Amino acid sequence: MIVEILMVLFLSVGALFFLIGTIALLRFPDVYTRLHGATKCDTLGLGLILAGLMLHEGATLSTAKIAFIIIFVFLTGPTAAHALARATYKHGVKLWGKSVVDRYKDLP
Amino acid sequence: MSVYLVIVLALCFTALLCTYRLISGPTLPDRIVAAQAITTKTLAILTLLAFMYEQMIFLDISLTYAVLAFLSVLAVARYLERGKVG
Amino acid sequence: MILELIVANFPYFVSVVLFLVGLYAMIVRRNLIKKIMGLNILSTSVFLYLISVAYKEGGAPPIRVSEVEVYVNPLPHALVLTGIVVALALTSFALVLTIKIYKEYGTLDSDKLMDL
Amino acid sequence: MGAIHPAVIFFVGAALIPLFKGKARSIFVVGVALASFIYMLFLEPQKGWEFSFLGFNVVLFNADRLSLFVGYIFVLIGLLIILYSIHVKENEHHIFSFLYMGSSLGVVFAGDFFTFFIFWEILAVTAAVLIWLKRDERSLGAGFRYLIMHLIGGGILLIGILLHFFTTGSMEIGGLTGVPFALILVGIGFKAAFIPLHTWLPDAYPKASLTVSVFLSVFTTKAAVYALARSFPGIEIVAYMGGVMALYGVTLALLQHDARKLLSYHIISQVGYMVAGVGIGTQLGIDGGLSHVWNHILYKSLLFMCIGAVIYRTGKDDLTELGGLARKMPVTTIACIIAALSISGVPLFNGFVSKAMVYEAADYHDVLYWMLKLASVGTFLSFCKFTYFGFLRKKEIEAKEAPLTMTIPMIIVASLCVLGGLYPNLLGNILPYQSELPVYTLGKLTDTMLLQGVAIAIFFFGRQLFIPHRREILDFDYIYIRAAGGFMWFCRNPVSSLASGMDSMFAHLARIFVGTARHSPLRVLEGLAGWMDRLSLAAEEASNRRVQREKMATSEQGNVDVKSIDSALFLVALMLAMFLLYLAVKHLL
Amino acid sequence: MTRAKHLVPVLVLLGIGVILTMAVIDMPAFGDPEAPAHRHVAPRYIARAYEETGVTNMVTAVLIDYRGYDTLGELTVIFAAGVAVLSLLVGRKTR
Amino acid sequence: MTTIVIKTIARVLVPFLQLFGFYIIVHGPVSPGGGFQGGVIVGASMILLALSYDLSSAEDRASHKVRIIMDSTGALLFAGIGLLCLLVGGVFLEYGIIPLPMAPAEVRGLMILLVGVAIGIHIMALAASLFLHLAEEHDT
Amino acid sequence: MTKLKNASGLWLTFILLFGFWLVLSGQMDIMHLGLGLVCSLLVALFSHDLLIKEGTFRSLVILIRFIPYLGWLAFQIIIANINVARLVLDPRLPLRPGIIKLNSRLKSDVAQTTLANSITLTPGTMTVDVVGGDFYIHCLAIEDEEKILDIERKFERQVERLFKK
Amino acid sequence: MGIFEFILMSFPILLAIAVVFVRDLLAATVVFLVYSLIMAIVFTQLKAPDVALTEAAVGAGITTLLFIVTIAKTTRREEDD
Amino acid sequence: MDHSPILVVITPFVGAYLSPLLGLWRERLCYPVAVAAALLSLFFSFRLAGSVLTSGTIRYWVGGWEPPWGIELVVDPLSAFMCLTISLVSLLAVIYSKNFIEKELPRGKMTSYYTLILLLIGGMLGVVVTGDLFNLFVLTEIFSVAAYALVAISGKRGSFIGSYRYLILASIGTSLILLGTGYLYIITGTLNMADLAVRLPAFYDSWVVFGALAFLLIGFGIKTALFPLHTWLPGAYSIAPAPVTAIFSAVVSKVGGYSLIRVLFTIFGLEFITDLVPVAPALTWVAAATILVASMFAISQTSLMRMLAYSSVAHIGYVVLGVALAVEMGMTGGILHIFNHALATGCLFFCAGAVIYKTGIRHIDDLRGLGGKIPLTMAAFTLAAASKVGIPPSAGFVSKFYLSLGALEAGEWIFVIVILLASLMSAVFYLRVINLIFFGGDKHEVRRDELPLSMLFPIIILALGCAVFGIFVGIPLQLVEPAVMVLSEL
Repeated sequence: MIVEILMVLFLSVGALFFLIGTIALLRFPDVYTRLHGATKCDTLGLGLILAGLMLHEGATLSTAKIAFIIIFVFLTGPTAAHALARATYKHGVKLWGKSVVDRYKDLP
Repeated sequence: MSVYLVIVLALCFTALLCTYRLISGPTLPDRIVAAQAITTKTLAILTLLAFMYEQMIFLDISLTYAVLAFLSVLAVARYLERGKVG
Repeated sequence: MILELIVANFPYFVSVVLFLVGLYAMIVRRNLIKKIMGLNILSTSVFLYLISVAYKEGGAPPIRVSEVEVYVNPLPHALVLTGIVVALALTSFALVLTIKIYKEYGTLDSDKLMDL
Repeated sequence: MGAIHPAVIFFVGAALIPLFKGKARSIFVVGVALASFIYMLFLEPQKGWEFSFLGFNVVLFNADRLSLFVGYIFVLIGLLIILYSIHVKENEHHIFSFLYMGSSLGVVFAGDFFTFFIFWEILAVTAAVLIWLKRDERSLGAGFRYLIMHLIGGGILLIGILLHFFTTGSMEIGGLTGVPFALILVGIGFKAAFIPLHTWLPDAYPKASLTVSVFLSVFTTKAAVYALARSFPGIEIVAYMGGVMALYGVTLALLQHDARKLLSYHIISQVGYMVAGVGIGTQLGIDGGLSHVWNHILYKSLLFMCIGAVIYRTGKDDLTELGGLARKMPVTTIACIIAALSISGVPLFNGFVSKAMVYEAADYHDVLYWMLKLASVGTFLSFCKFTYFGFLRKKEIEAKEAPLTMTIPMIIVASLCVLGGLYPNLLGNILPYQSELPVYTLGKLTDTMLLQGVAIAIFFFGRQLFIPHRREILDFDYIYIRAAGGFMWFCRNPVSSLASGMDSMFAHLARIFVGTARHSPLRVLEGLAGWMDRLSLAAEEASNRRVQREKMATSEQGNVDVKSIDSALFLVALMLAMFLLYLAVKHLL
Repeated sequence: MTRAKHLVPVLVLLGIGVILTMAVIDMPAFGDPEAPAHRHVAPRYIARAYEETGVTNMVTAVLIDYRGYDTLGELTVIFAAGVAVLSLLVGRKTR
Repeated sequence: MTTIVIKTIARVLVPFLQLFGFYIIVHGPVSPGGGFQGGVIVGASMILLALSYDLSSAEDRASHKVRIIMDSTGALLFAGIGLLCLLVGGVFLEYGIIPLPMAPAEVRGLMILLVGVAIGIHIMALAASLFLHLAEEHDT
Repeated sequence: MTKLKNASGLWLTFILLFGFWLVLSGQMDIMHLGLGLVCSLLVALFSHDLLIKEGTFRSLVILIRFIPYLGWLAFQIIIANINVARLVLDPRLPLRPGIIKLNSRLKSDVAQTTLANSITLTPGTMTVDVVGGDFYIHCLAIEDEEKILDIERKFERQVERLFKK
Repeated sequence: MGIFEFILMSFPILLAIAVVFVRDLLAATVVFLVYSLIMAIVFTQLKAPDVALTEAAVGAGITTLLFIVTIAKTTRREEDD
Repeated sequence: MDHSPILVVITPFVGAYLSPLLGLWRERLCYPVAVAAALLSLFFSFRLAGSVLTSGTIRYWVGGWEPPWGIELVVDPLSAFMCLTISLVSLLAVIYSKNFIEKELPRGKMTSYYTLILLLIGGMLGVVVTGDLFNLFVLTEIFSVAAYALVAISGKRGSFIGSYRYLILASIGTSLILLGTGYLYIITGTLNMADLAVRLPAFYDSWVVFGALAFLLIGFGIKTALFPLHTWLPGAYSIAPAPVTAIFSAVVSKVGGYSLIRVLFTIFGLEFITDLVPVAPALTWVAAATILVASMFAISQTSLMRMLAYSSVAHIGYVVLGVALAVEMGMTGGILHIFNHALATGCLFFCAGAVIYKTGIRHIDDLRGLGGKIPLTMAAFTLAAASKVGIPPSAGFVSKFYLSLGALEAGEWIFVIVILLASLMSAVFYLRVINLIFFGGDKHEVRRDELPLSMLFPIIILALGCAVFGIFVGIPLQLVEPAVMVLSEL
């Protein structure tokens, strides 16, 4: 029973993080900030949801599979964000006007 | 109505919200970010579906997603950076 | 009444709409790559249709598990798999052609290609 | 299987010709013709070579008296003309003349409409090829028109035959009624040079090479006359058509200055006699018509041989330029005079005999009779003109006698003409209906002499009238050439523009699609999607586009004629919609 | 005038859509287990695929065994596409 | 140029991706997937390599020649199994007839697996080929 | 197929992959296990040089050290995410984004990657580029550049611990 | 047909229309990628895991990549004006 | 058990799979392999024809599964007839390719060329022998992909756009076919054609059937290049290498026509398409329009290849017209015309290719005087052209004769006029060419010498075929007549 409640909790929090990520995606002013919101909140949300499911499933192979999904996502998600951010910058999309500092600009 | 369904619906809703960003842009990276976000949500939905339908085999699909969605982001990034993929 | 029917057969209608959208893209959009995308949408609509045909209320995926009795129809799935591969083949080749056309004419606009 | 079809000899011969060279070929060619001639002499009336095809009998070989009668003259004259044309170096000429003769024999011996039609078409094609063998622009055009006319005729004939087959269920020749009757009549009429359909004849014959025109003068029209005799004996309208042809041909012949064109019109005129004879349809009429075929073939080929010899030696065939040949080419001249006398129906020459038969047959048809008589006068007149201006009048011209291979056949034919006039019964024996030949009666003789006297008088008193002038005579050609040109123009221009026009129309429609899309609710979405693209793309694409434009400017403006893909796709959708609609309507009704 | 002209082409697609809608309405209902598609050929695959082919995934059974020829065809299609791409691209590769 | 991060992640990912592809191929008979999907995934691993490093590193691992050989081999293997059935007296693709010491159904299962592998070999080479050839630089 | 560079790397790869296979497959009959062995071996042969670049034993050690690190990281992520959530939901949207530079002592590929991804995973910071040892990090809310750098250095220390000899 | 299926199935329509109307080809490709993903979910939801797997592997993997490569080699702008 | 039905398809495929391997090793080896594969499938076609004639329709269950469950190959006389036509023309085209391809294609494309051509052949043969609707789709797709690639393979200016247009249109077509197949599947639950024919009558008034019919018809109509859907054809056919074009116009579009026949007659049945829903009459009008319009377009062309391409569009019209008349004579004519036209048009395209090979000429006006230079080729050209025009006693005449009879039998006499008019028009444009070739003077500095034997041989064979089968009509009719029987009984 406690596992169930925990699972529901995990799922709900995960969904909540998804929602936050989405809001971030919609609200934030430029690509870089949106990347923050979208990729990482979502990654966490996914992690939480999958963790909840793992809890529910218990120690079976499916759990391990889900663990692998999480690992993959945690490997690829940030990398994708990183690649995208870099490419966007190199592509010439400027930072948001109200950005405070840009040390990357100095790089030849 | 199971918990899964509620969560899935919530995720659907968020995915729909993401679609706005996907379609309206404004820049290409924005869209890709949105796509990335939708992919993640899709992944969650798929995994939830696997539990909802009690078909653990669906997890394979999620796994495929988890790996393959990465590719196109890389490709687009490469294109944005270098003007070509190869 | 119609609405009810539409609701009951929603996937079919989705496939019809997608079909029209795909066709529309192919006819109206002058960019050759867009046409290929339209073609892909068109074929996906067909796949969706076939998969909907296969669906059975309360059916399980067609992978045999001991206690389940009702499975959805596996045949259309097999057809769609083949169809997807075929669509991939067509798409890849069409894209190569597009590259070649672009190299030859410097444009992908079907109208401009007509004027050349 | 029965006896070998005589056409086969020619076909096989044609196939073997390329194997021979030089002298050997000449010998071979003549040998084949001779063989066929001899073979034909021993041919018995029979039926053979029957095949079952498509539910009817195909009778390739049907020899009865009628067909044998025509067959004899065909092989005979074939032999002589081949001898005459032996000097031609080109293999093609011999091959196609063999095919031509073979197919004419095929027509003659055809036992059913199907076979008849097939050989009929081969006849047209080979004739056209023969015309083309001259290899100059004029003959190309003429042959082309010739072939088109004949193919149209063949097509009409085919429809007729098919309808006939469909209504009666048999392919046998004869027994025609109704629509098929009319169609077949018109179809044959094309070859028989019925009046508004005759233009190919004077168009093509003068433009062919000299030997070819001799060939052509013999087979095509006569085959048609034979066909008329076989399928339409005794149709009044045909008889009158014959009269009209006789008159019309002779009238236009009189006006010509080109020797071969004159002769060509005379073919029409003479064929008119035959058609009249056949159209009258009595046994005498048919016999008259067919014996006129015989005689006409002899003298008309002789005439063409003569003028061919003249062309061979002088290179000229225009009456304005000829003359004074009597001394230079005596044999030719004499042969020509004999032929002219024959064709004019002077007694003691063979033309007189058959004409007399036709007159006799036409006696009961007053108008026709007088038409033919009148034509006869015209004939005489025009041949006075022909011989006088062509050969007899004084004029200095470089020439010498024709070579032996030409003169010998000429002499033979000329003597045959005389022979036919002197001993009409020689021919009478093989006539299909074996009519009596009441030829040399006093009434007829005086009648003829009188008319011819009148004609001579007219000629010598009004000689100035007949001096040949270079001028184009307007015939039906004009209309046809215009029509053909118009059709070609139509295919080249409006159809092409239709093609591109259709294309641009659909492209336009497709663009309208886009237009509609812009005014529809979808636009909101589009706007949503598109309004920022420009920002991000502008800088990058600006340079890209410039490069592109330069590329396009340098690339040659090739004639790739790319058709719009959009329009094609739109057509697909349109067809789909139309078809669905069609089904829907059919279902709902 | 222009508006009417705009209408015509749109009608084409809409016409297709309407008639297809009719067709869809005529179809057996979505998810109906009694539809002919579920009652004629497929039951055998579902019921006997395992005994006959020793494979639990019926789709694979259908794909590779029952309709293996199709799959060979499919393979050939993609093979053809591969060769086609090669034929266009390999010939002029810069070395 | 890609960063060290991308390269490292790709490096780590590639073997797992390949194995996952093989898993999909081999488990075609018992779970979703099969030769085609697995092949695509294995091919995708090469694409990943090409995207994160460069084309030539992928080309080094799976050269044009190797890909063509795999391509043909896969197809030939499938057709060969079909023809083998024909040789041993069955009809084309009648796997059950192949004389192995097993029940016909099991033979069929084995052959289905084998055919799946054949398809997989074919597709993995092809998927990589399609991408690599398309992405290559060409002269016009 | 590349040459066999380090055989032990091959075996480690093989074992890892086979473990992965076991998890994926779940079929424990002979055939599937055998196939798994074959496939793992194939893949290991084909691409062991990709997975394991350093010494085999070291790799194993690092692998084991990763587990506690992951736990710590997860905790960090959650904390950071909550921070970001506050930021997102704040109606005023108090963003002060910017790219800062972190000079790191980490040298090896894997270490740098781990750090970069860890930074990226913690919301509010995202590695934009790694040049040599310099990490360029995009931050959402830079109140004080040094403060953020301090946090990142904490990460760096953790990662350094992972990869120490 | 639950509400979930409804939403899920309307999704592709929206995305397909977006694919048609987005002017930037690369963006259209990205939308198309998402379209494929959603399609895969729809397939899953219709109990066709094989097809979903294929659609995921092909639509999200290969096809999109090929599109991107092509666009990289040609032009990103849909020349429409 | 006779395995010819599957072997006839598999042999070219195996050849195709082998070719790249051999190509890696020795590029020259591809040619003999291709010839061998084509020869083998011709051999199997003959065996098929033989056994169909002796023992009736052959049914082959692939994989040993009985029909509604497995895929069934059905070889009836029509299939055998098509098989023979296809493999004959293809074999000749492959033989012809040797010298032509060496000269015309850039190096390194030979392997691909032979592979693709084998796939094309195998795909077509597969379409012809299959008895399963979905299998039909797959195999159609195989040969289509090969065909698109072969259009583009020369890399000449315009080849890519031609191929692209072909691809886009044809793949809409195939999508429609697949959709139509799905429509049929949902109401009947089967994909087997014979089974469909049995189960379909219960749904004759359903909209689903209409939709399926429309989709299949338009889909195959595009493949067949019926009039408004033909726009892809000239661009594609005129640009491809000549042997490929020969295969294309000789058989590829006929295979589309064959599929149309199968769908209309075998699946929907004679009664449905003529009485219940009069599709066939509608199709006759479409075909008549195809004939006329394409002939007119052909007249207006200046490029020889394009002219021939349009002319082959017209002739596809004849085939469809004949079959859609749905009377015995007409169907005989239509099906016979498949063969006769394949011979003639194959020969014509070979000759056009020979001209290109020899002189590089593509324009009609430049052809002047070639008759003296390559007389045998040009004589063959003439013979084939005569067959296409329908001058008796060529093969083309016989089929047109049958068609006319069929039109009369169906009481549609307007079509007789259409046929004759179109023949006349084709006479116009072929005669123009022949005229120029033989009698148009001499313009070229080429030496008089014939083609290499590998090119001359197919040309001569086909030209002789045009002549021989005009006279010995009975030979093809042996298969055509039972084919018509089978079709009209169903």
